Amino acid sequence: MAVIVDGDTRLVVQGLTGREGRFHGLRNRDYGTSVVAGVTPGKGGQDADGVPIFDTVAEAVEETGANTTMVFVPARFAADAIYEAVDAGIGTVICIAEGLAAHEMLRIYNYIRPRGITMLGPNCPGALSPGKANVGIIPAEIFREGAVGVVSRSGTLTYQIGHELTQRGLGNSTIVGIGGDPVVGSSFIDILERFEADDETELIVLVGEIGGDEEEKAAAYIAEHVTKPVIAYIAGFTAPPGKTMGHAGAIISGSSGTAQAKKEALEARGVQVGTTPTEVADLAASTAGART
Amino acid sequence: MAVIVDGDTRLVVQGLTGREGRFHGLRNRDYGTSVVAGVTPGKGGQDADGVPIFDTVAEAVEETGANTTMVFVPARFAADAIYEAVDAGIGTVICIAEGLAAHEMLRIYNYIRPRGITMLGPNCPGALSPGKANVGIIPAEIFREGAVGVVSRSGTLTYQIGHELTQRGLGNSTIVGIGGDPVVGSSFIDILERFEADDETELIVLVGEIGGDEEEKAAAYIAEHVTKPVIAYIAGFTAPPGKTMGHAGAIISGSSGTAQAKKEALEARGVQVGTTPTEVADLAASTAGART
Amino acid sequence: MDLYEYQGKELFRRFGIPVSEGRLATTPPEARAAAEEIGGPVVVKAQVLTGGRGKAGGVKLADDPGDAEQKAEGILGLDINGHVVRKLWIESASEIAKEYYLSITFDRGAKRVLFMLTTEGGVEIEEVAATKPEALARLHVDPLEGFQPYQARRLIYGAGIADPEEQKQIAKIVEQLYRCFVETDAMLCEINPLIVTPEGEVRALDSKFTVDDNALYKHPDVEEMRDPEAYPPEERAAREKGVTYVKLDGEVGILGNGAGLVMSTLDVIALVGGRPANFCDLGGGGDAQGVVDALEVITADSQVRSILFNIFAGITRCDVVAQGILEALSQIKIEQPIVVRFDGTNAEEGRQILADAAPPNLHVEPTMLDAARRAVELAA
Amino acid sequence: MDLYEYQGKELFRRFGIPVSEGRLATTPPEARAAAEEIGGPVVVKAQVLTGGRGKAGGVKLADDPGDAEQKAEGILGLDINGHVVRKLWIESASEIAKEYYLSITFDRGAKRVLFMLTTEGGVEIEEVAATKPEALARLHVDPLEGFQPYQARRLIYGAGIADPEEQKQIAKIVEQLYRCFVETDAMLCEINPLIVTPEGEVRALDSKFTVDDNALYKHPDVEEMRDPEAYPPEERAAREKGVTYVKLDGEVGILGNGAGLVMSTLDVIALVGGRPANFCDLGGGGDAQGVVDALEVITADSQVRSILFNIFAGITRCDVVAQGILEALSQIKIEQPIVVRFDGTNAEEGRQILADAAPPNLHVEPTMLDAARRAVELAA
Repeated sequence: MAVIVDGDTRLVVQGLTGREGRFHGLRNRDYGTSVVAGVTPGKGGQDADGVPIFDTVAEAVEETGANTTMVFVPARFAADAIYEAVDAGIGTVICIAEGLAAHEMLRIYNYIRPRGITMLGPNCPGALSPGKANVGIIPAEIFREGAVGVVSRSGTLTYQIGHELTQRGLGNSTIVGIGGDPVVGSSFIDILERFEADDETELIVLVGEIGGDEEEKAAAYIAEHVTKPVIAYIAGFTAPPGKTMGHAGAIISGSSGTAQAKKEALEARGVQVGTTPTEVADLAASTAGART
Repeated sequence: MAVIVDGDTRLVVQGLTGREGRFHGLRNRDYGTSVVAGVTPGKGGQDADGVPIFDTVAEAVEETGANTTMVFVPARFAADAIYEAVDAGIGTVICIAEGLAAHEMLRIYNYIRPRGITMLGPNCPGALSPGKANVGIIPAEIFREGAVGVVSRSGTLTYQIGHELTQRGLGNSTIVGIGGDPVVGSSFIDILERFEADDETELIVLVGEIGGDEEEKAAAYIAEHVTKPVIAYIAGFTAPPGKTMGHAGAIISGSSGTAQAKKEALEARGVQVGTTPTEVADLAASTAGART
Repeated sequence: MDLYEYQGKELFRRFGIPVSEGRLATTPPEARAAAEEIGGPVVVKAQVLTGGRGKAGGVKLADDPGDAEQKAEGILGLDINGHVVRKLWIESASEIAKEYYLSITFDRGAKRVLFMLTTEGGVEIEEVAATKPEALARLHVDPLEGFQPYQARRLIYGAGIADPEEQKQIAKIVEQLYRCFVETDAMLCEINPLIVTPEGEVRALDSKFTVDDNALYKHPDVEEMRDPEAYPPEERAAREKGVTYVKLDGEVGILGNGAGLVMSTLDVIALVGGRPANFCDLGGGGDAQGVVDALEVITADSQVRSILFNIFAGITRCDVVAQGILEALSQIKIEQPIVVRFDGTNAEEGRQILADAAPPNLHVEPTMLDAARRAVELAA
Repeated sequence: MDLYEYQGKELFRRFGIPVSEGRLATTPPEARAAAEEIGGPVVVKAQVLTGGRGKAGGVKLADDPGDAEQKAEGILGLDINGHVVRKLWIESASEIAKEYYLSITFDRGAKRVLFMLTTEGGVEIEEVAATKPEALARLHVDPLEGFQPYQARRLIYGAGIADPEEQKQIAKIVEQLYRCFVETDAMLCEINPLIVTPEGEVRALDSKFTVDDNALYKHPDVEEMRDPEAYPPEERAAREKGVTYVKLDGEVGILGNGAGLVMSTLDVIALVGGRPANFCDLGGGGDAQGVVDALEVITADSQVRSILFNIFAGITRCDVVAQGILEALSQIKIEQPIVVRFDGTNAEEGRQILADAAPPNLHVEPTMLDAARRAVELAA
């Protein structure tokens, strides 16, 4: 099965003719993802290394049966791009673009949620189901097929942990970056729910960071609904309070949202928390070993 | 069973302390409806003939378990009242108030629809399930229990037809007024779907009028999804084109939306159409007779 | 509420949609003065709340102020579909390279806002929809999403507009038209034609604009645009009294509660061989004064030979209507016979009130059909 | 971006939320002049982007202009939580009968807008939430619904505000605060205290206002309110170069791509016994110039003894980062040793570029942990 992206993914890339969009869109195709279309207004009729470009997502959907979009347009145009995709019938939106205005994203979230749309990002690295499909910027070459589902708020940190898993011989069902912006389309819980239901996933690694209370909520959800083992990592133990650490998400105000508080919440629900990416990979390896 | 309102209805009346709200709210209670609360900002703590008044719908829901609201406030305050009810967890909204700004109602429709809220009106007489509950302004004394479901865009015309049914010995499962404003919360199709699923309903009477294409859509839906016999009536054969006939809904522009076109659409799908309320009742009586 | 072309264009202008310079004129000398101020050739356009003014000779090109005065002379007073021309819009004449069509309407069926754009402008859109549907780009907008730039792109690419300069201007007009539509609570804003000049400038050459009556209280500036004289005098009188009244051509005056029931009553009158004189809805709350006002409006129509009250009360109460009838009879001289049919809330009380007062020439009937037959008989 | 009290109040004023009259002053004579213009007793308030100024002596009542000058003298230059007072807000003194609290924030968890209102104002809201939660009315608003009047009612009744005159004023303030919040793309608008004067007038006596950095491009008027001097000089320099940089207190300069990885690197440095000198994120697209800029910012901190590049490339490419490092070494004099760890997109190409150039004092390590250990060793 895998989650979010798989062999049934038919991808349209919004912004495929841009420098980054083209680089990563074509890399996704080279990996084996069905990249069926690109959309760039005014460039309809052209192609990007054989991938047809359309003026609108509606045309792309009609002509190619695209069901998933990767949004690679600048942040100021991303909200428009997302609405365009959703209104054209796209069911899965993966928004790589970062720095959308928070109010815009809040409206998008509340618009798409009751409509059953799946969204990752903004400010996410995408999703990779090794051997099936890669949508986004995750460097697929460092991952292999397997049974560990990874869900993360952070892009590069995910690669780090996935890389260490691979070094220990553990492969992945899907690696899901939910994104680091203050409002993102999917929460940890949304993805945990999918991993729990996914036949291929036997073990889940959750990569959190300071700020917000998503990790605390995930802890409560895991205790109630997740039967598969979960290993967690939290970044930001040394972050000073009140400072924004890059991600708009990663800010600690006062006492709530600290790495320590999140670690304790997870451990209280029986989730093992590693203190370094290396330790997380070790914990995952021993847990996986114990199960097989 | 019955539809929309029944023995499980726990009604809050928004505007119960107003003249009309009190008159009809208490009539509904006298009929046997569980009228559990009224809401009038600033009058919390008072009561209307024993029905407790609250400042907000949220309080009313919390204190009384209300699950249905009847909106009896002036049109300018109705949108606010509807949002208040829905956000307080009310699942069924019956808006008697008429003349809401169309754009406001369009936003409400699109807000409540994906949230699974049931709404009748604005500008509707409500719903009456004889012997169970009456919510709205339908004069219940002229109806009796039975197997005919009535759905109508018009209030008084519904009473007329229901009255004639009663005179022929036919009772009703539920009489549903969907409302005469340009945008209303439920369409004919929404109610037909419920009648089709309702054990008590054996025969359906659909009361339409000129303007829009709801009757045409209903005709197509009936052909596809409704197994129970449907008798229809359309008002407005003598209405001149281009004139608004009272209901904001009842306007004919050019050729579409005429009574004749609607009649033909229904008949083409095998629905019998009566030319007067009397004929509709006669058709219903003979159909009901043929079935029993 | 329908707006005149010049009023719609004034709203377009406020929202940044380009229109031509123009002046209002109600007399030929005013038309001349307007043409002088504007300079160059002008178009003299009849302002009427109906279509087909072009074919009816209501739009003329004038080369100079004198010509404008002459053309105005010819257009003022024209009867276009029953609307007498009392106002002219004198507008700088435009050179037209292309005629497009753009509109935004309230799609009741889809519960969405509907944009339509086509390069086949200048004709009735129904004709385009029927004969060249593929040329008509349509797009529904969810009002909770609001305007998003992609909507303009879908329309523009869908309509096959390829010129980048036109695309840019039209994209902006589409956005402003959305704002205009929402912020004025409009039910329809139509630009037909939306022209492209030989220089490539895009501009609204006409406007059709309908505003939601129920939202006018939010827009006093638009409410002020209402022209009472645009409506037949009976309807005007009715509106002033808050009565929903439409004049028809028959002899049986009809008064009921609820639009559906009144329409049905009209139909039944026709079926039993009569001709309704009007549509008149007392509405939901019908109080005694409402009944008096309505009777006043109905009896002002000299064609009326009998009056039918068809009341099936829900929120309305029959006793209140009965009192209204008695009050009207005491206040107004009503010569026509009145037929009354009461059912529903407080019907018996209502009938009792009438029976107690027993005014002459008033007939109570038990059913709608009986009442209709009686009213038709009495009108014969 | 955080706004000063006086800037937040200026925005409040624009949206019709009542505030007291005031003037900005940066010197004691300006404070005196401001007090003269305002008349009557004034409050001299330190303008700093941090809390606790009251306890720190940053807010003083002044009876007359002379007193205001004296009080200003005492407050200017104060260090409040590391923020030096350079600006004062001189405001007409208010009589206070009651102190309420009203705020609107962006609730990330609930994905809703959150209103909070309590009559227990004037203290930290966290304290009220902890000690008297029943006194704190909270209400979430769906942004697609937008403001509806009932929201104000639920807050007002929920907070137990019973006076009808207060209810009316606060209902209006709640509505305007929503508009202010949405239309300025704010993340937080807090009024604490929201006072009621002895005459019953409701007014915002303080403001805490945070605007979404990602939306500032829509609000040039708010963007202009940014006070570059409010930030430490290193962070200011970084911001000018578009580098995300936070100064910390250690010796190991850190530079990575992606906030999560950089935070994790900080943690690992601490775990292996070192102290991070900074947080510095190259971000997603990290080009060569970005690397040069970031190195310039990091090396400007004299505490830095070694530099760790921790790159796990996705959208970033290691070859580009390698070129940036070489370019920086050729442009800036960098004395500290540099440790580099590359993985991900074009990692081998990047390592090759560095191996080919082989600059002195540059160490490539295979893993994050190895690299962290090496950097800590080199800083010792």
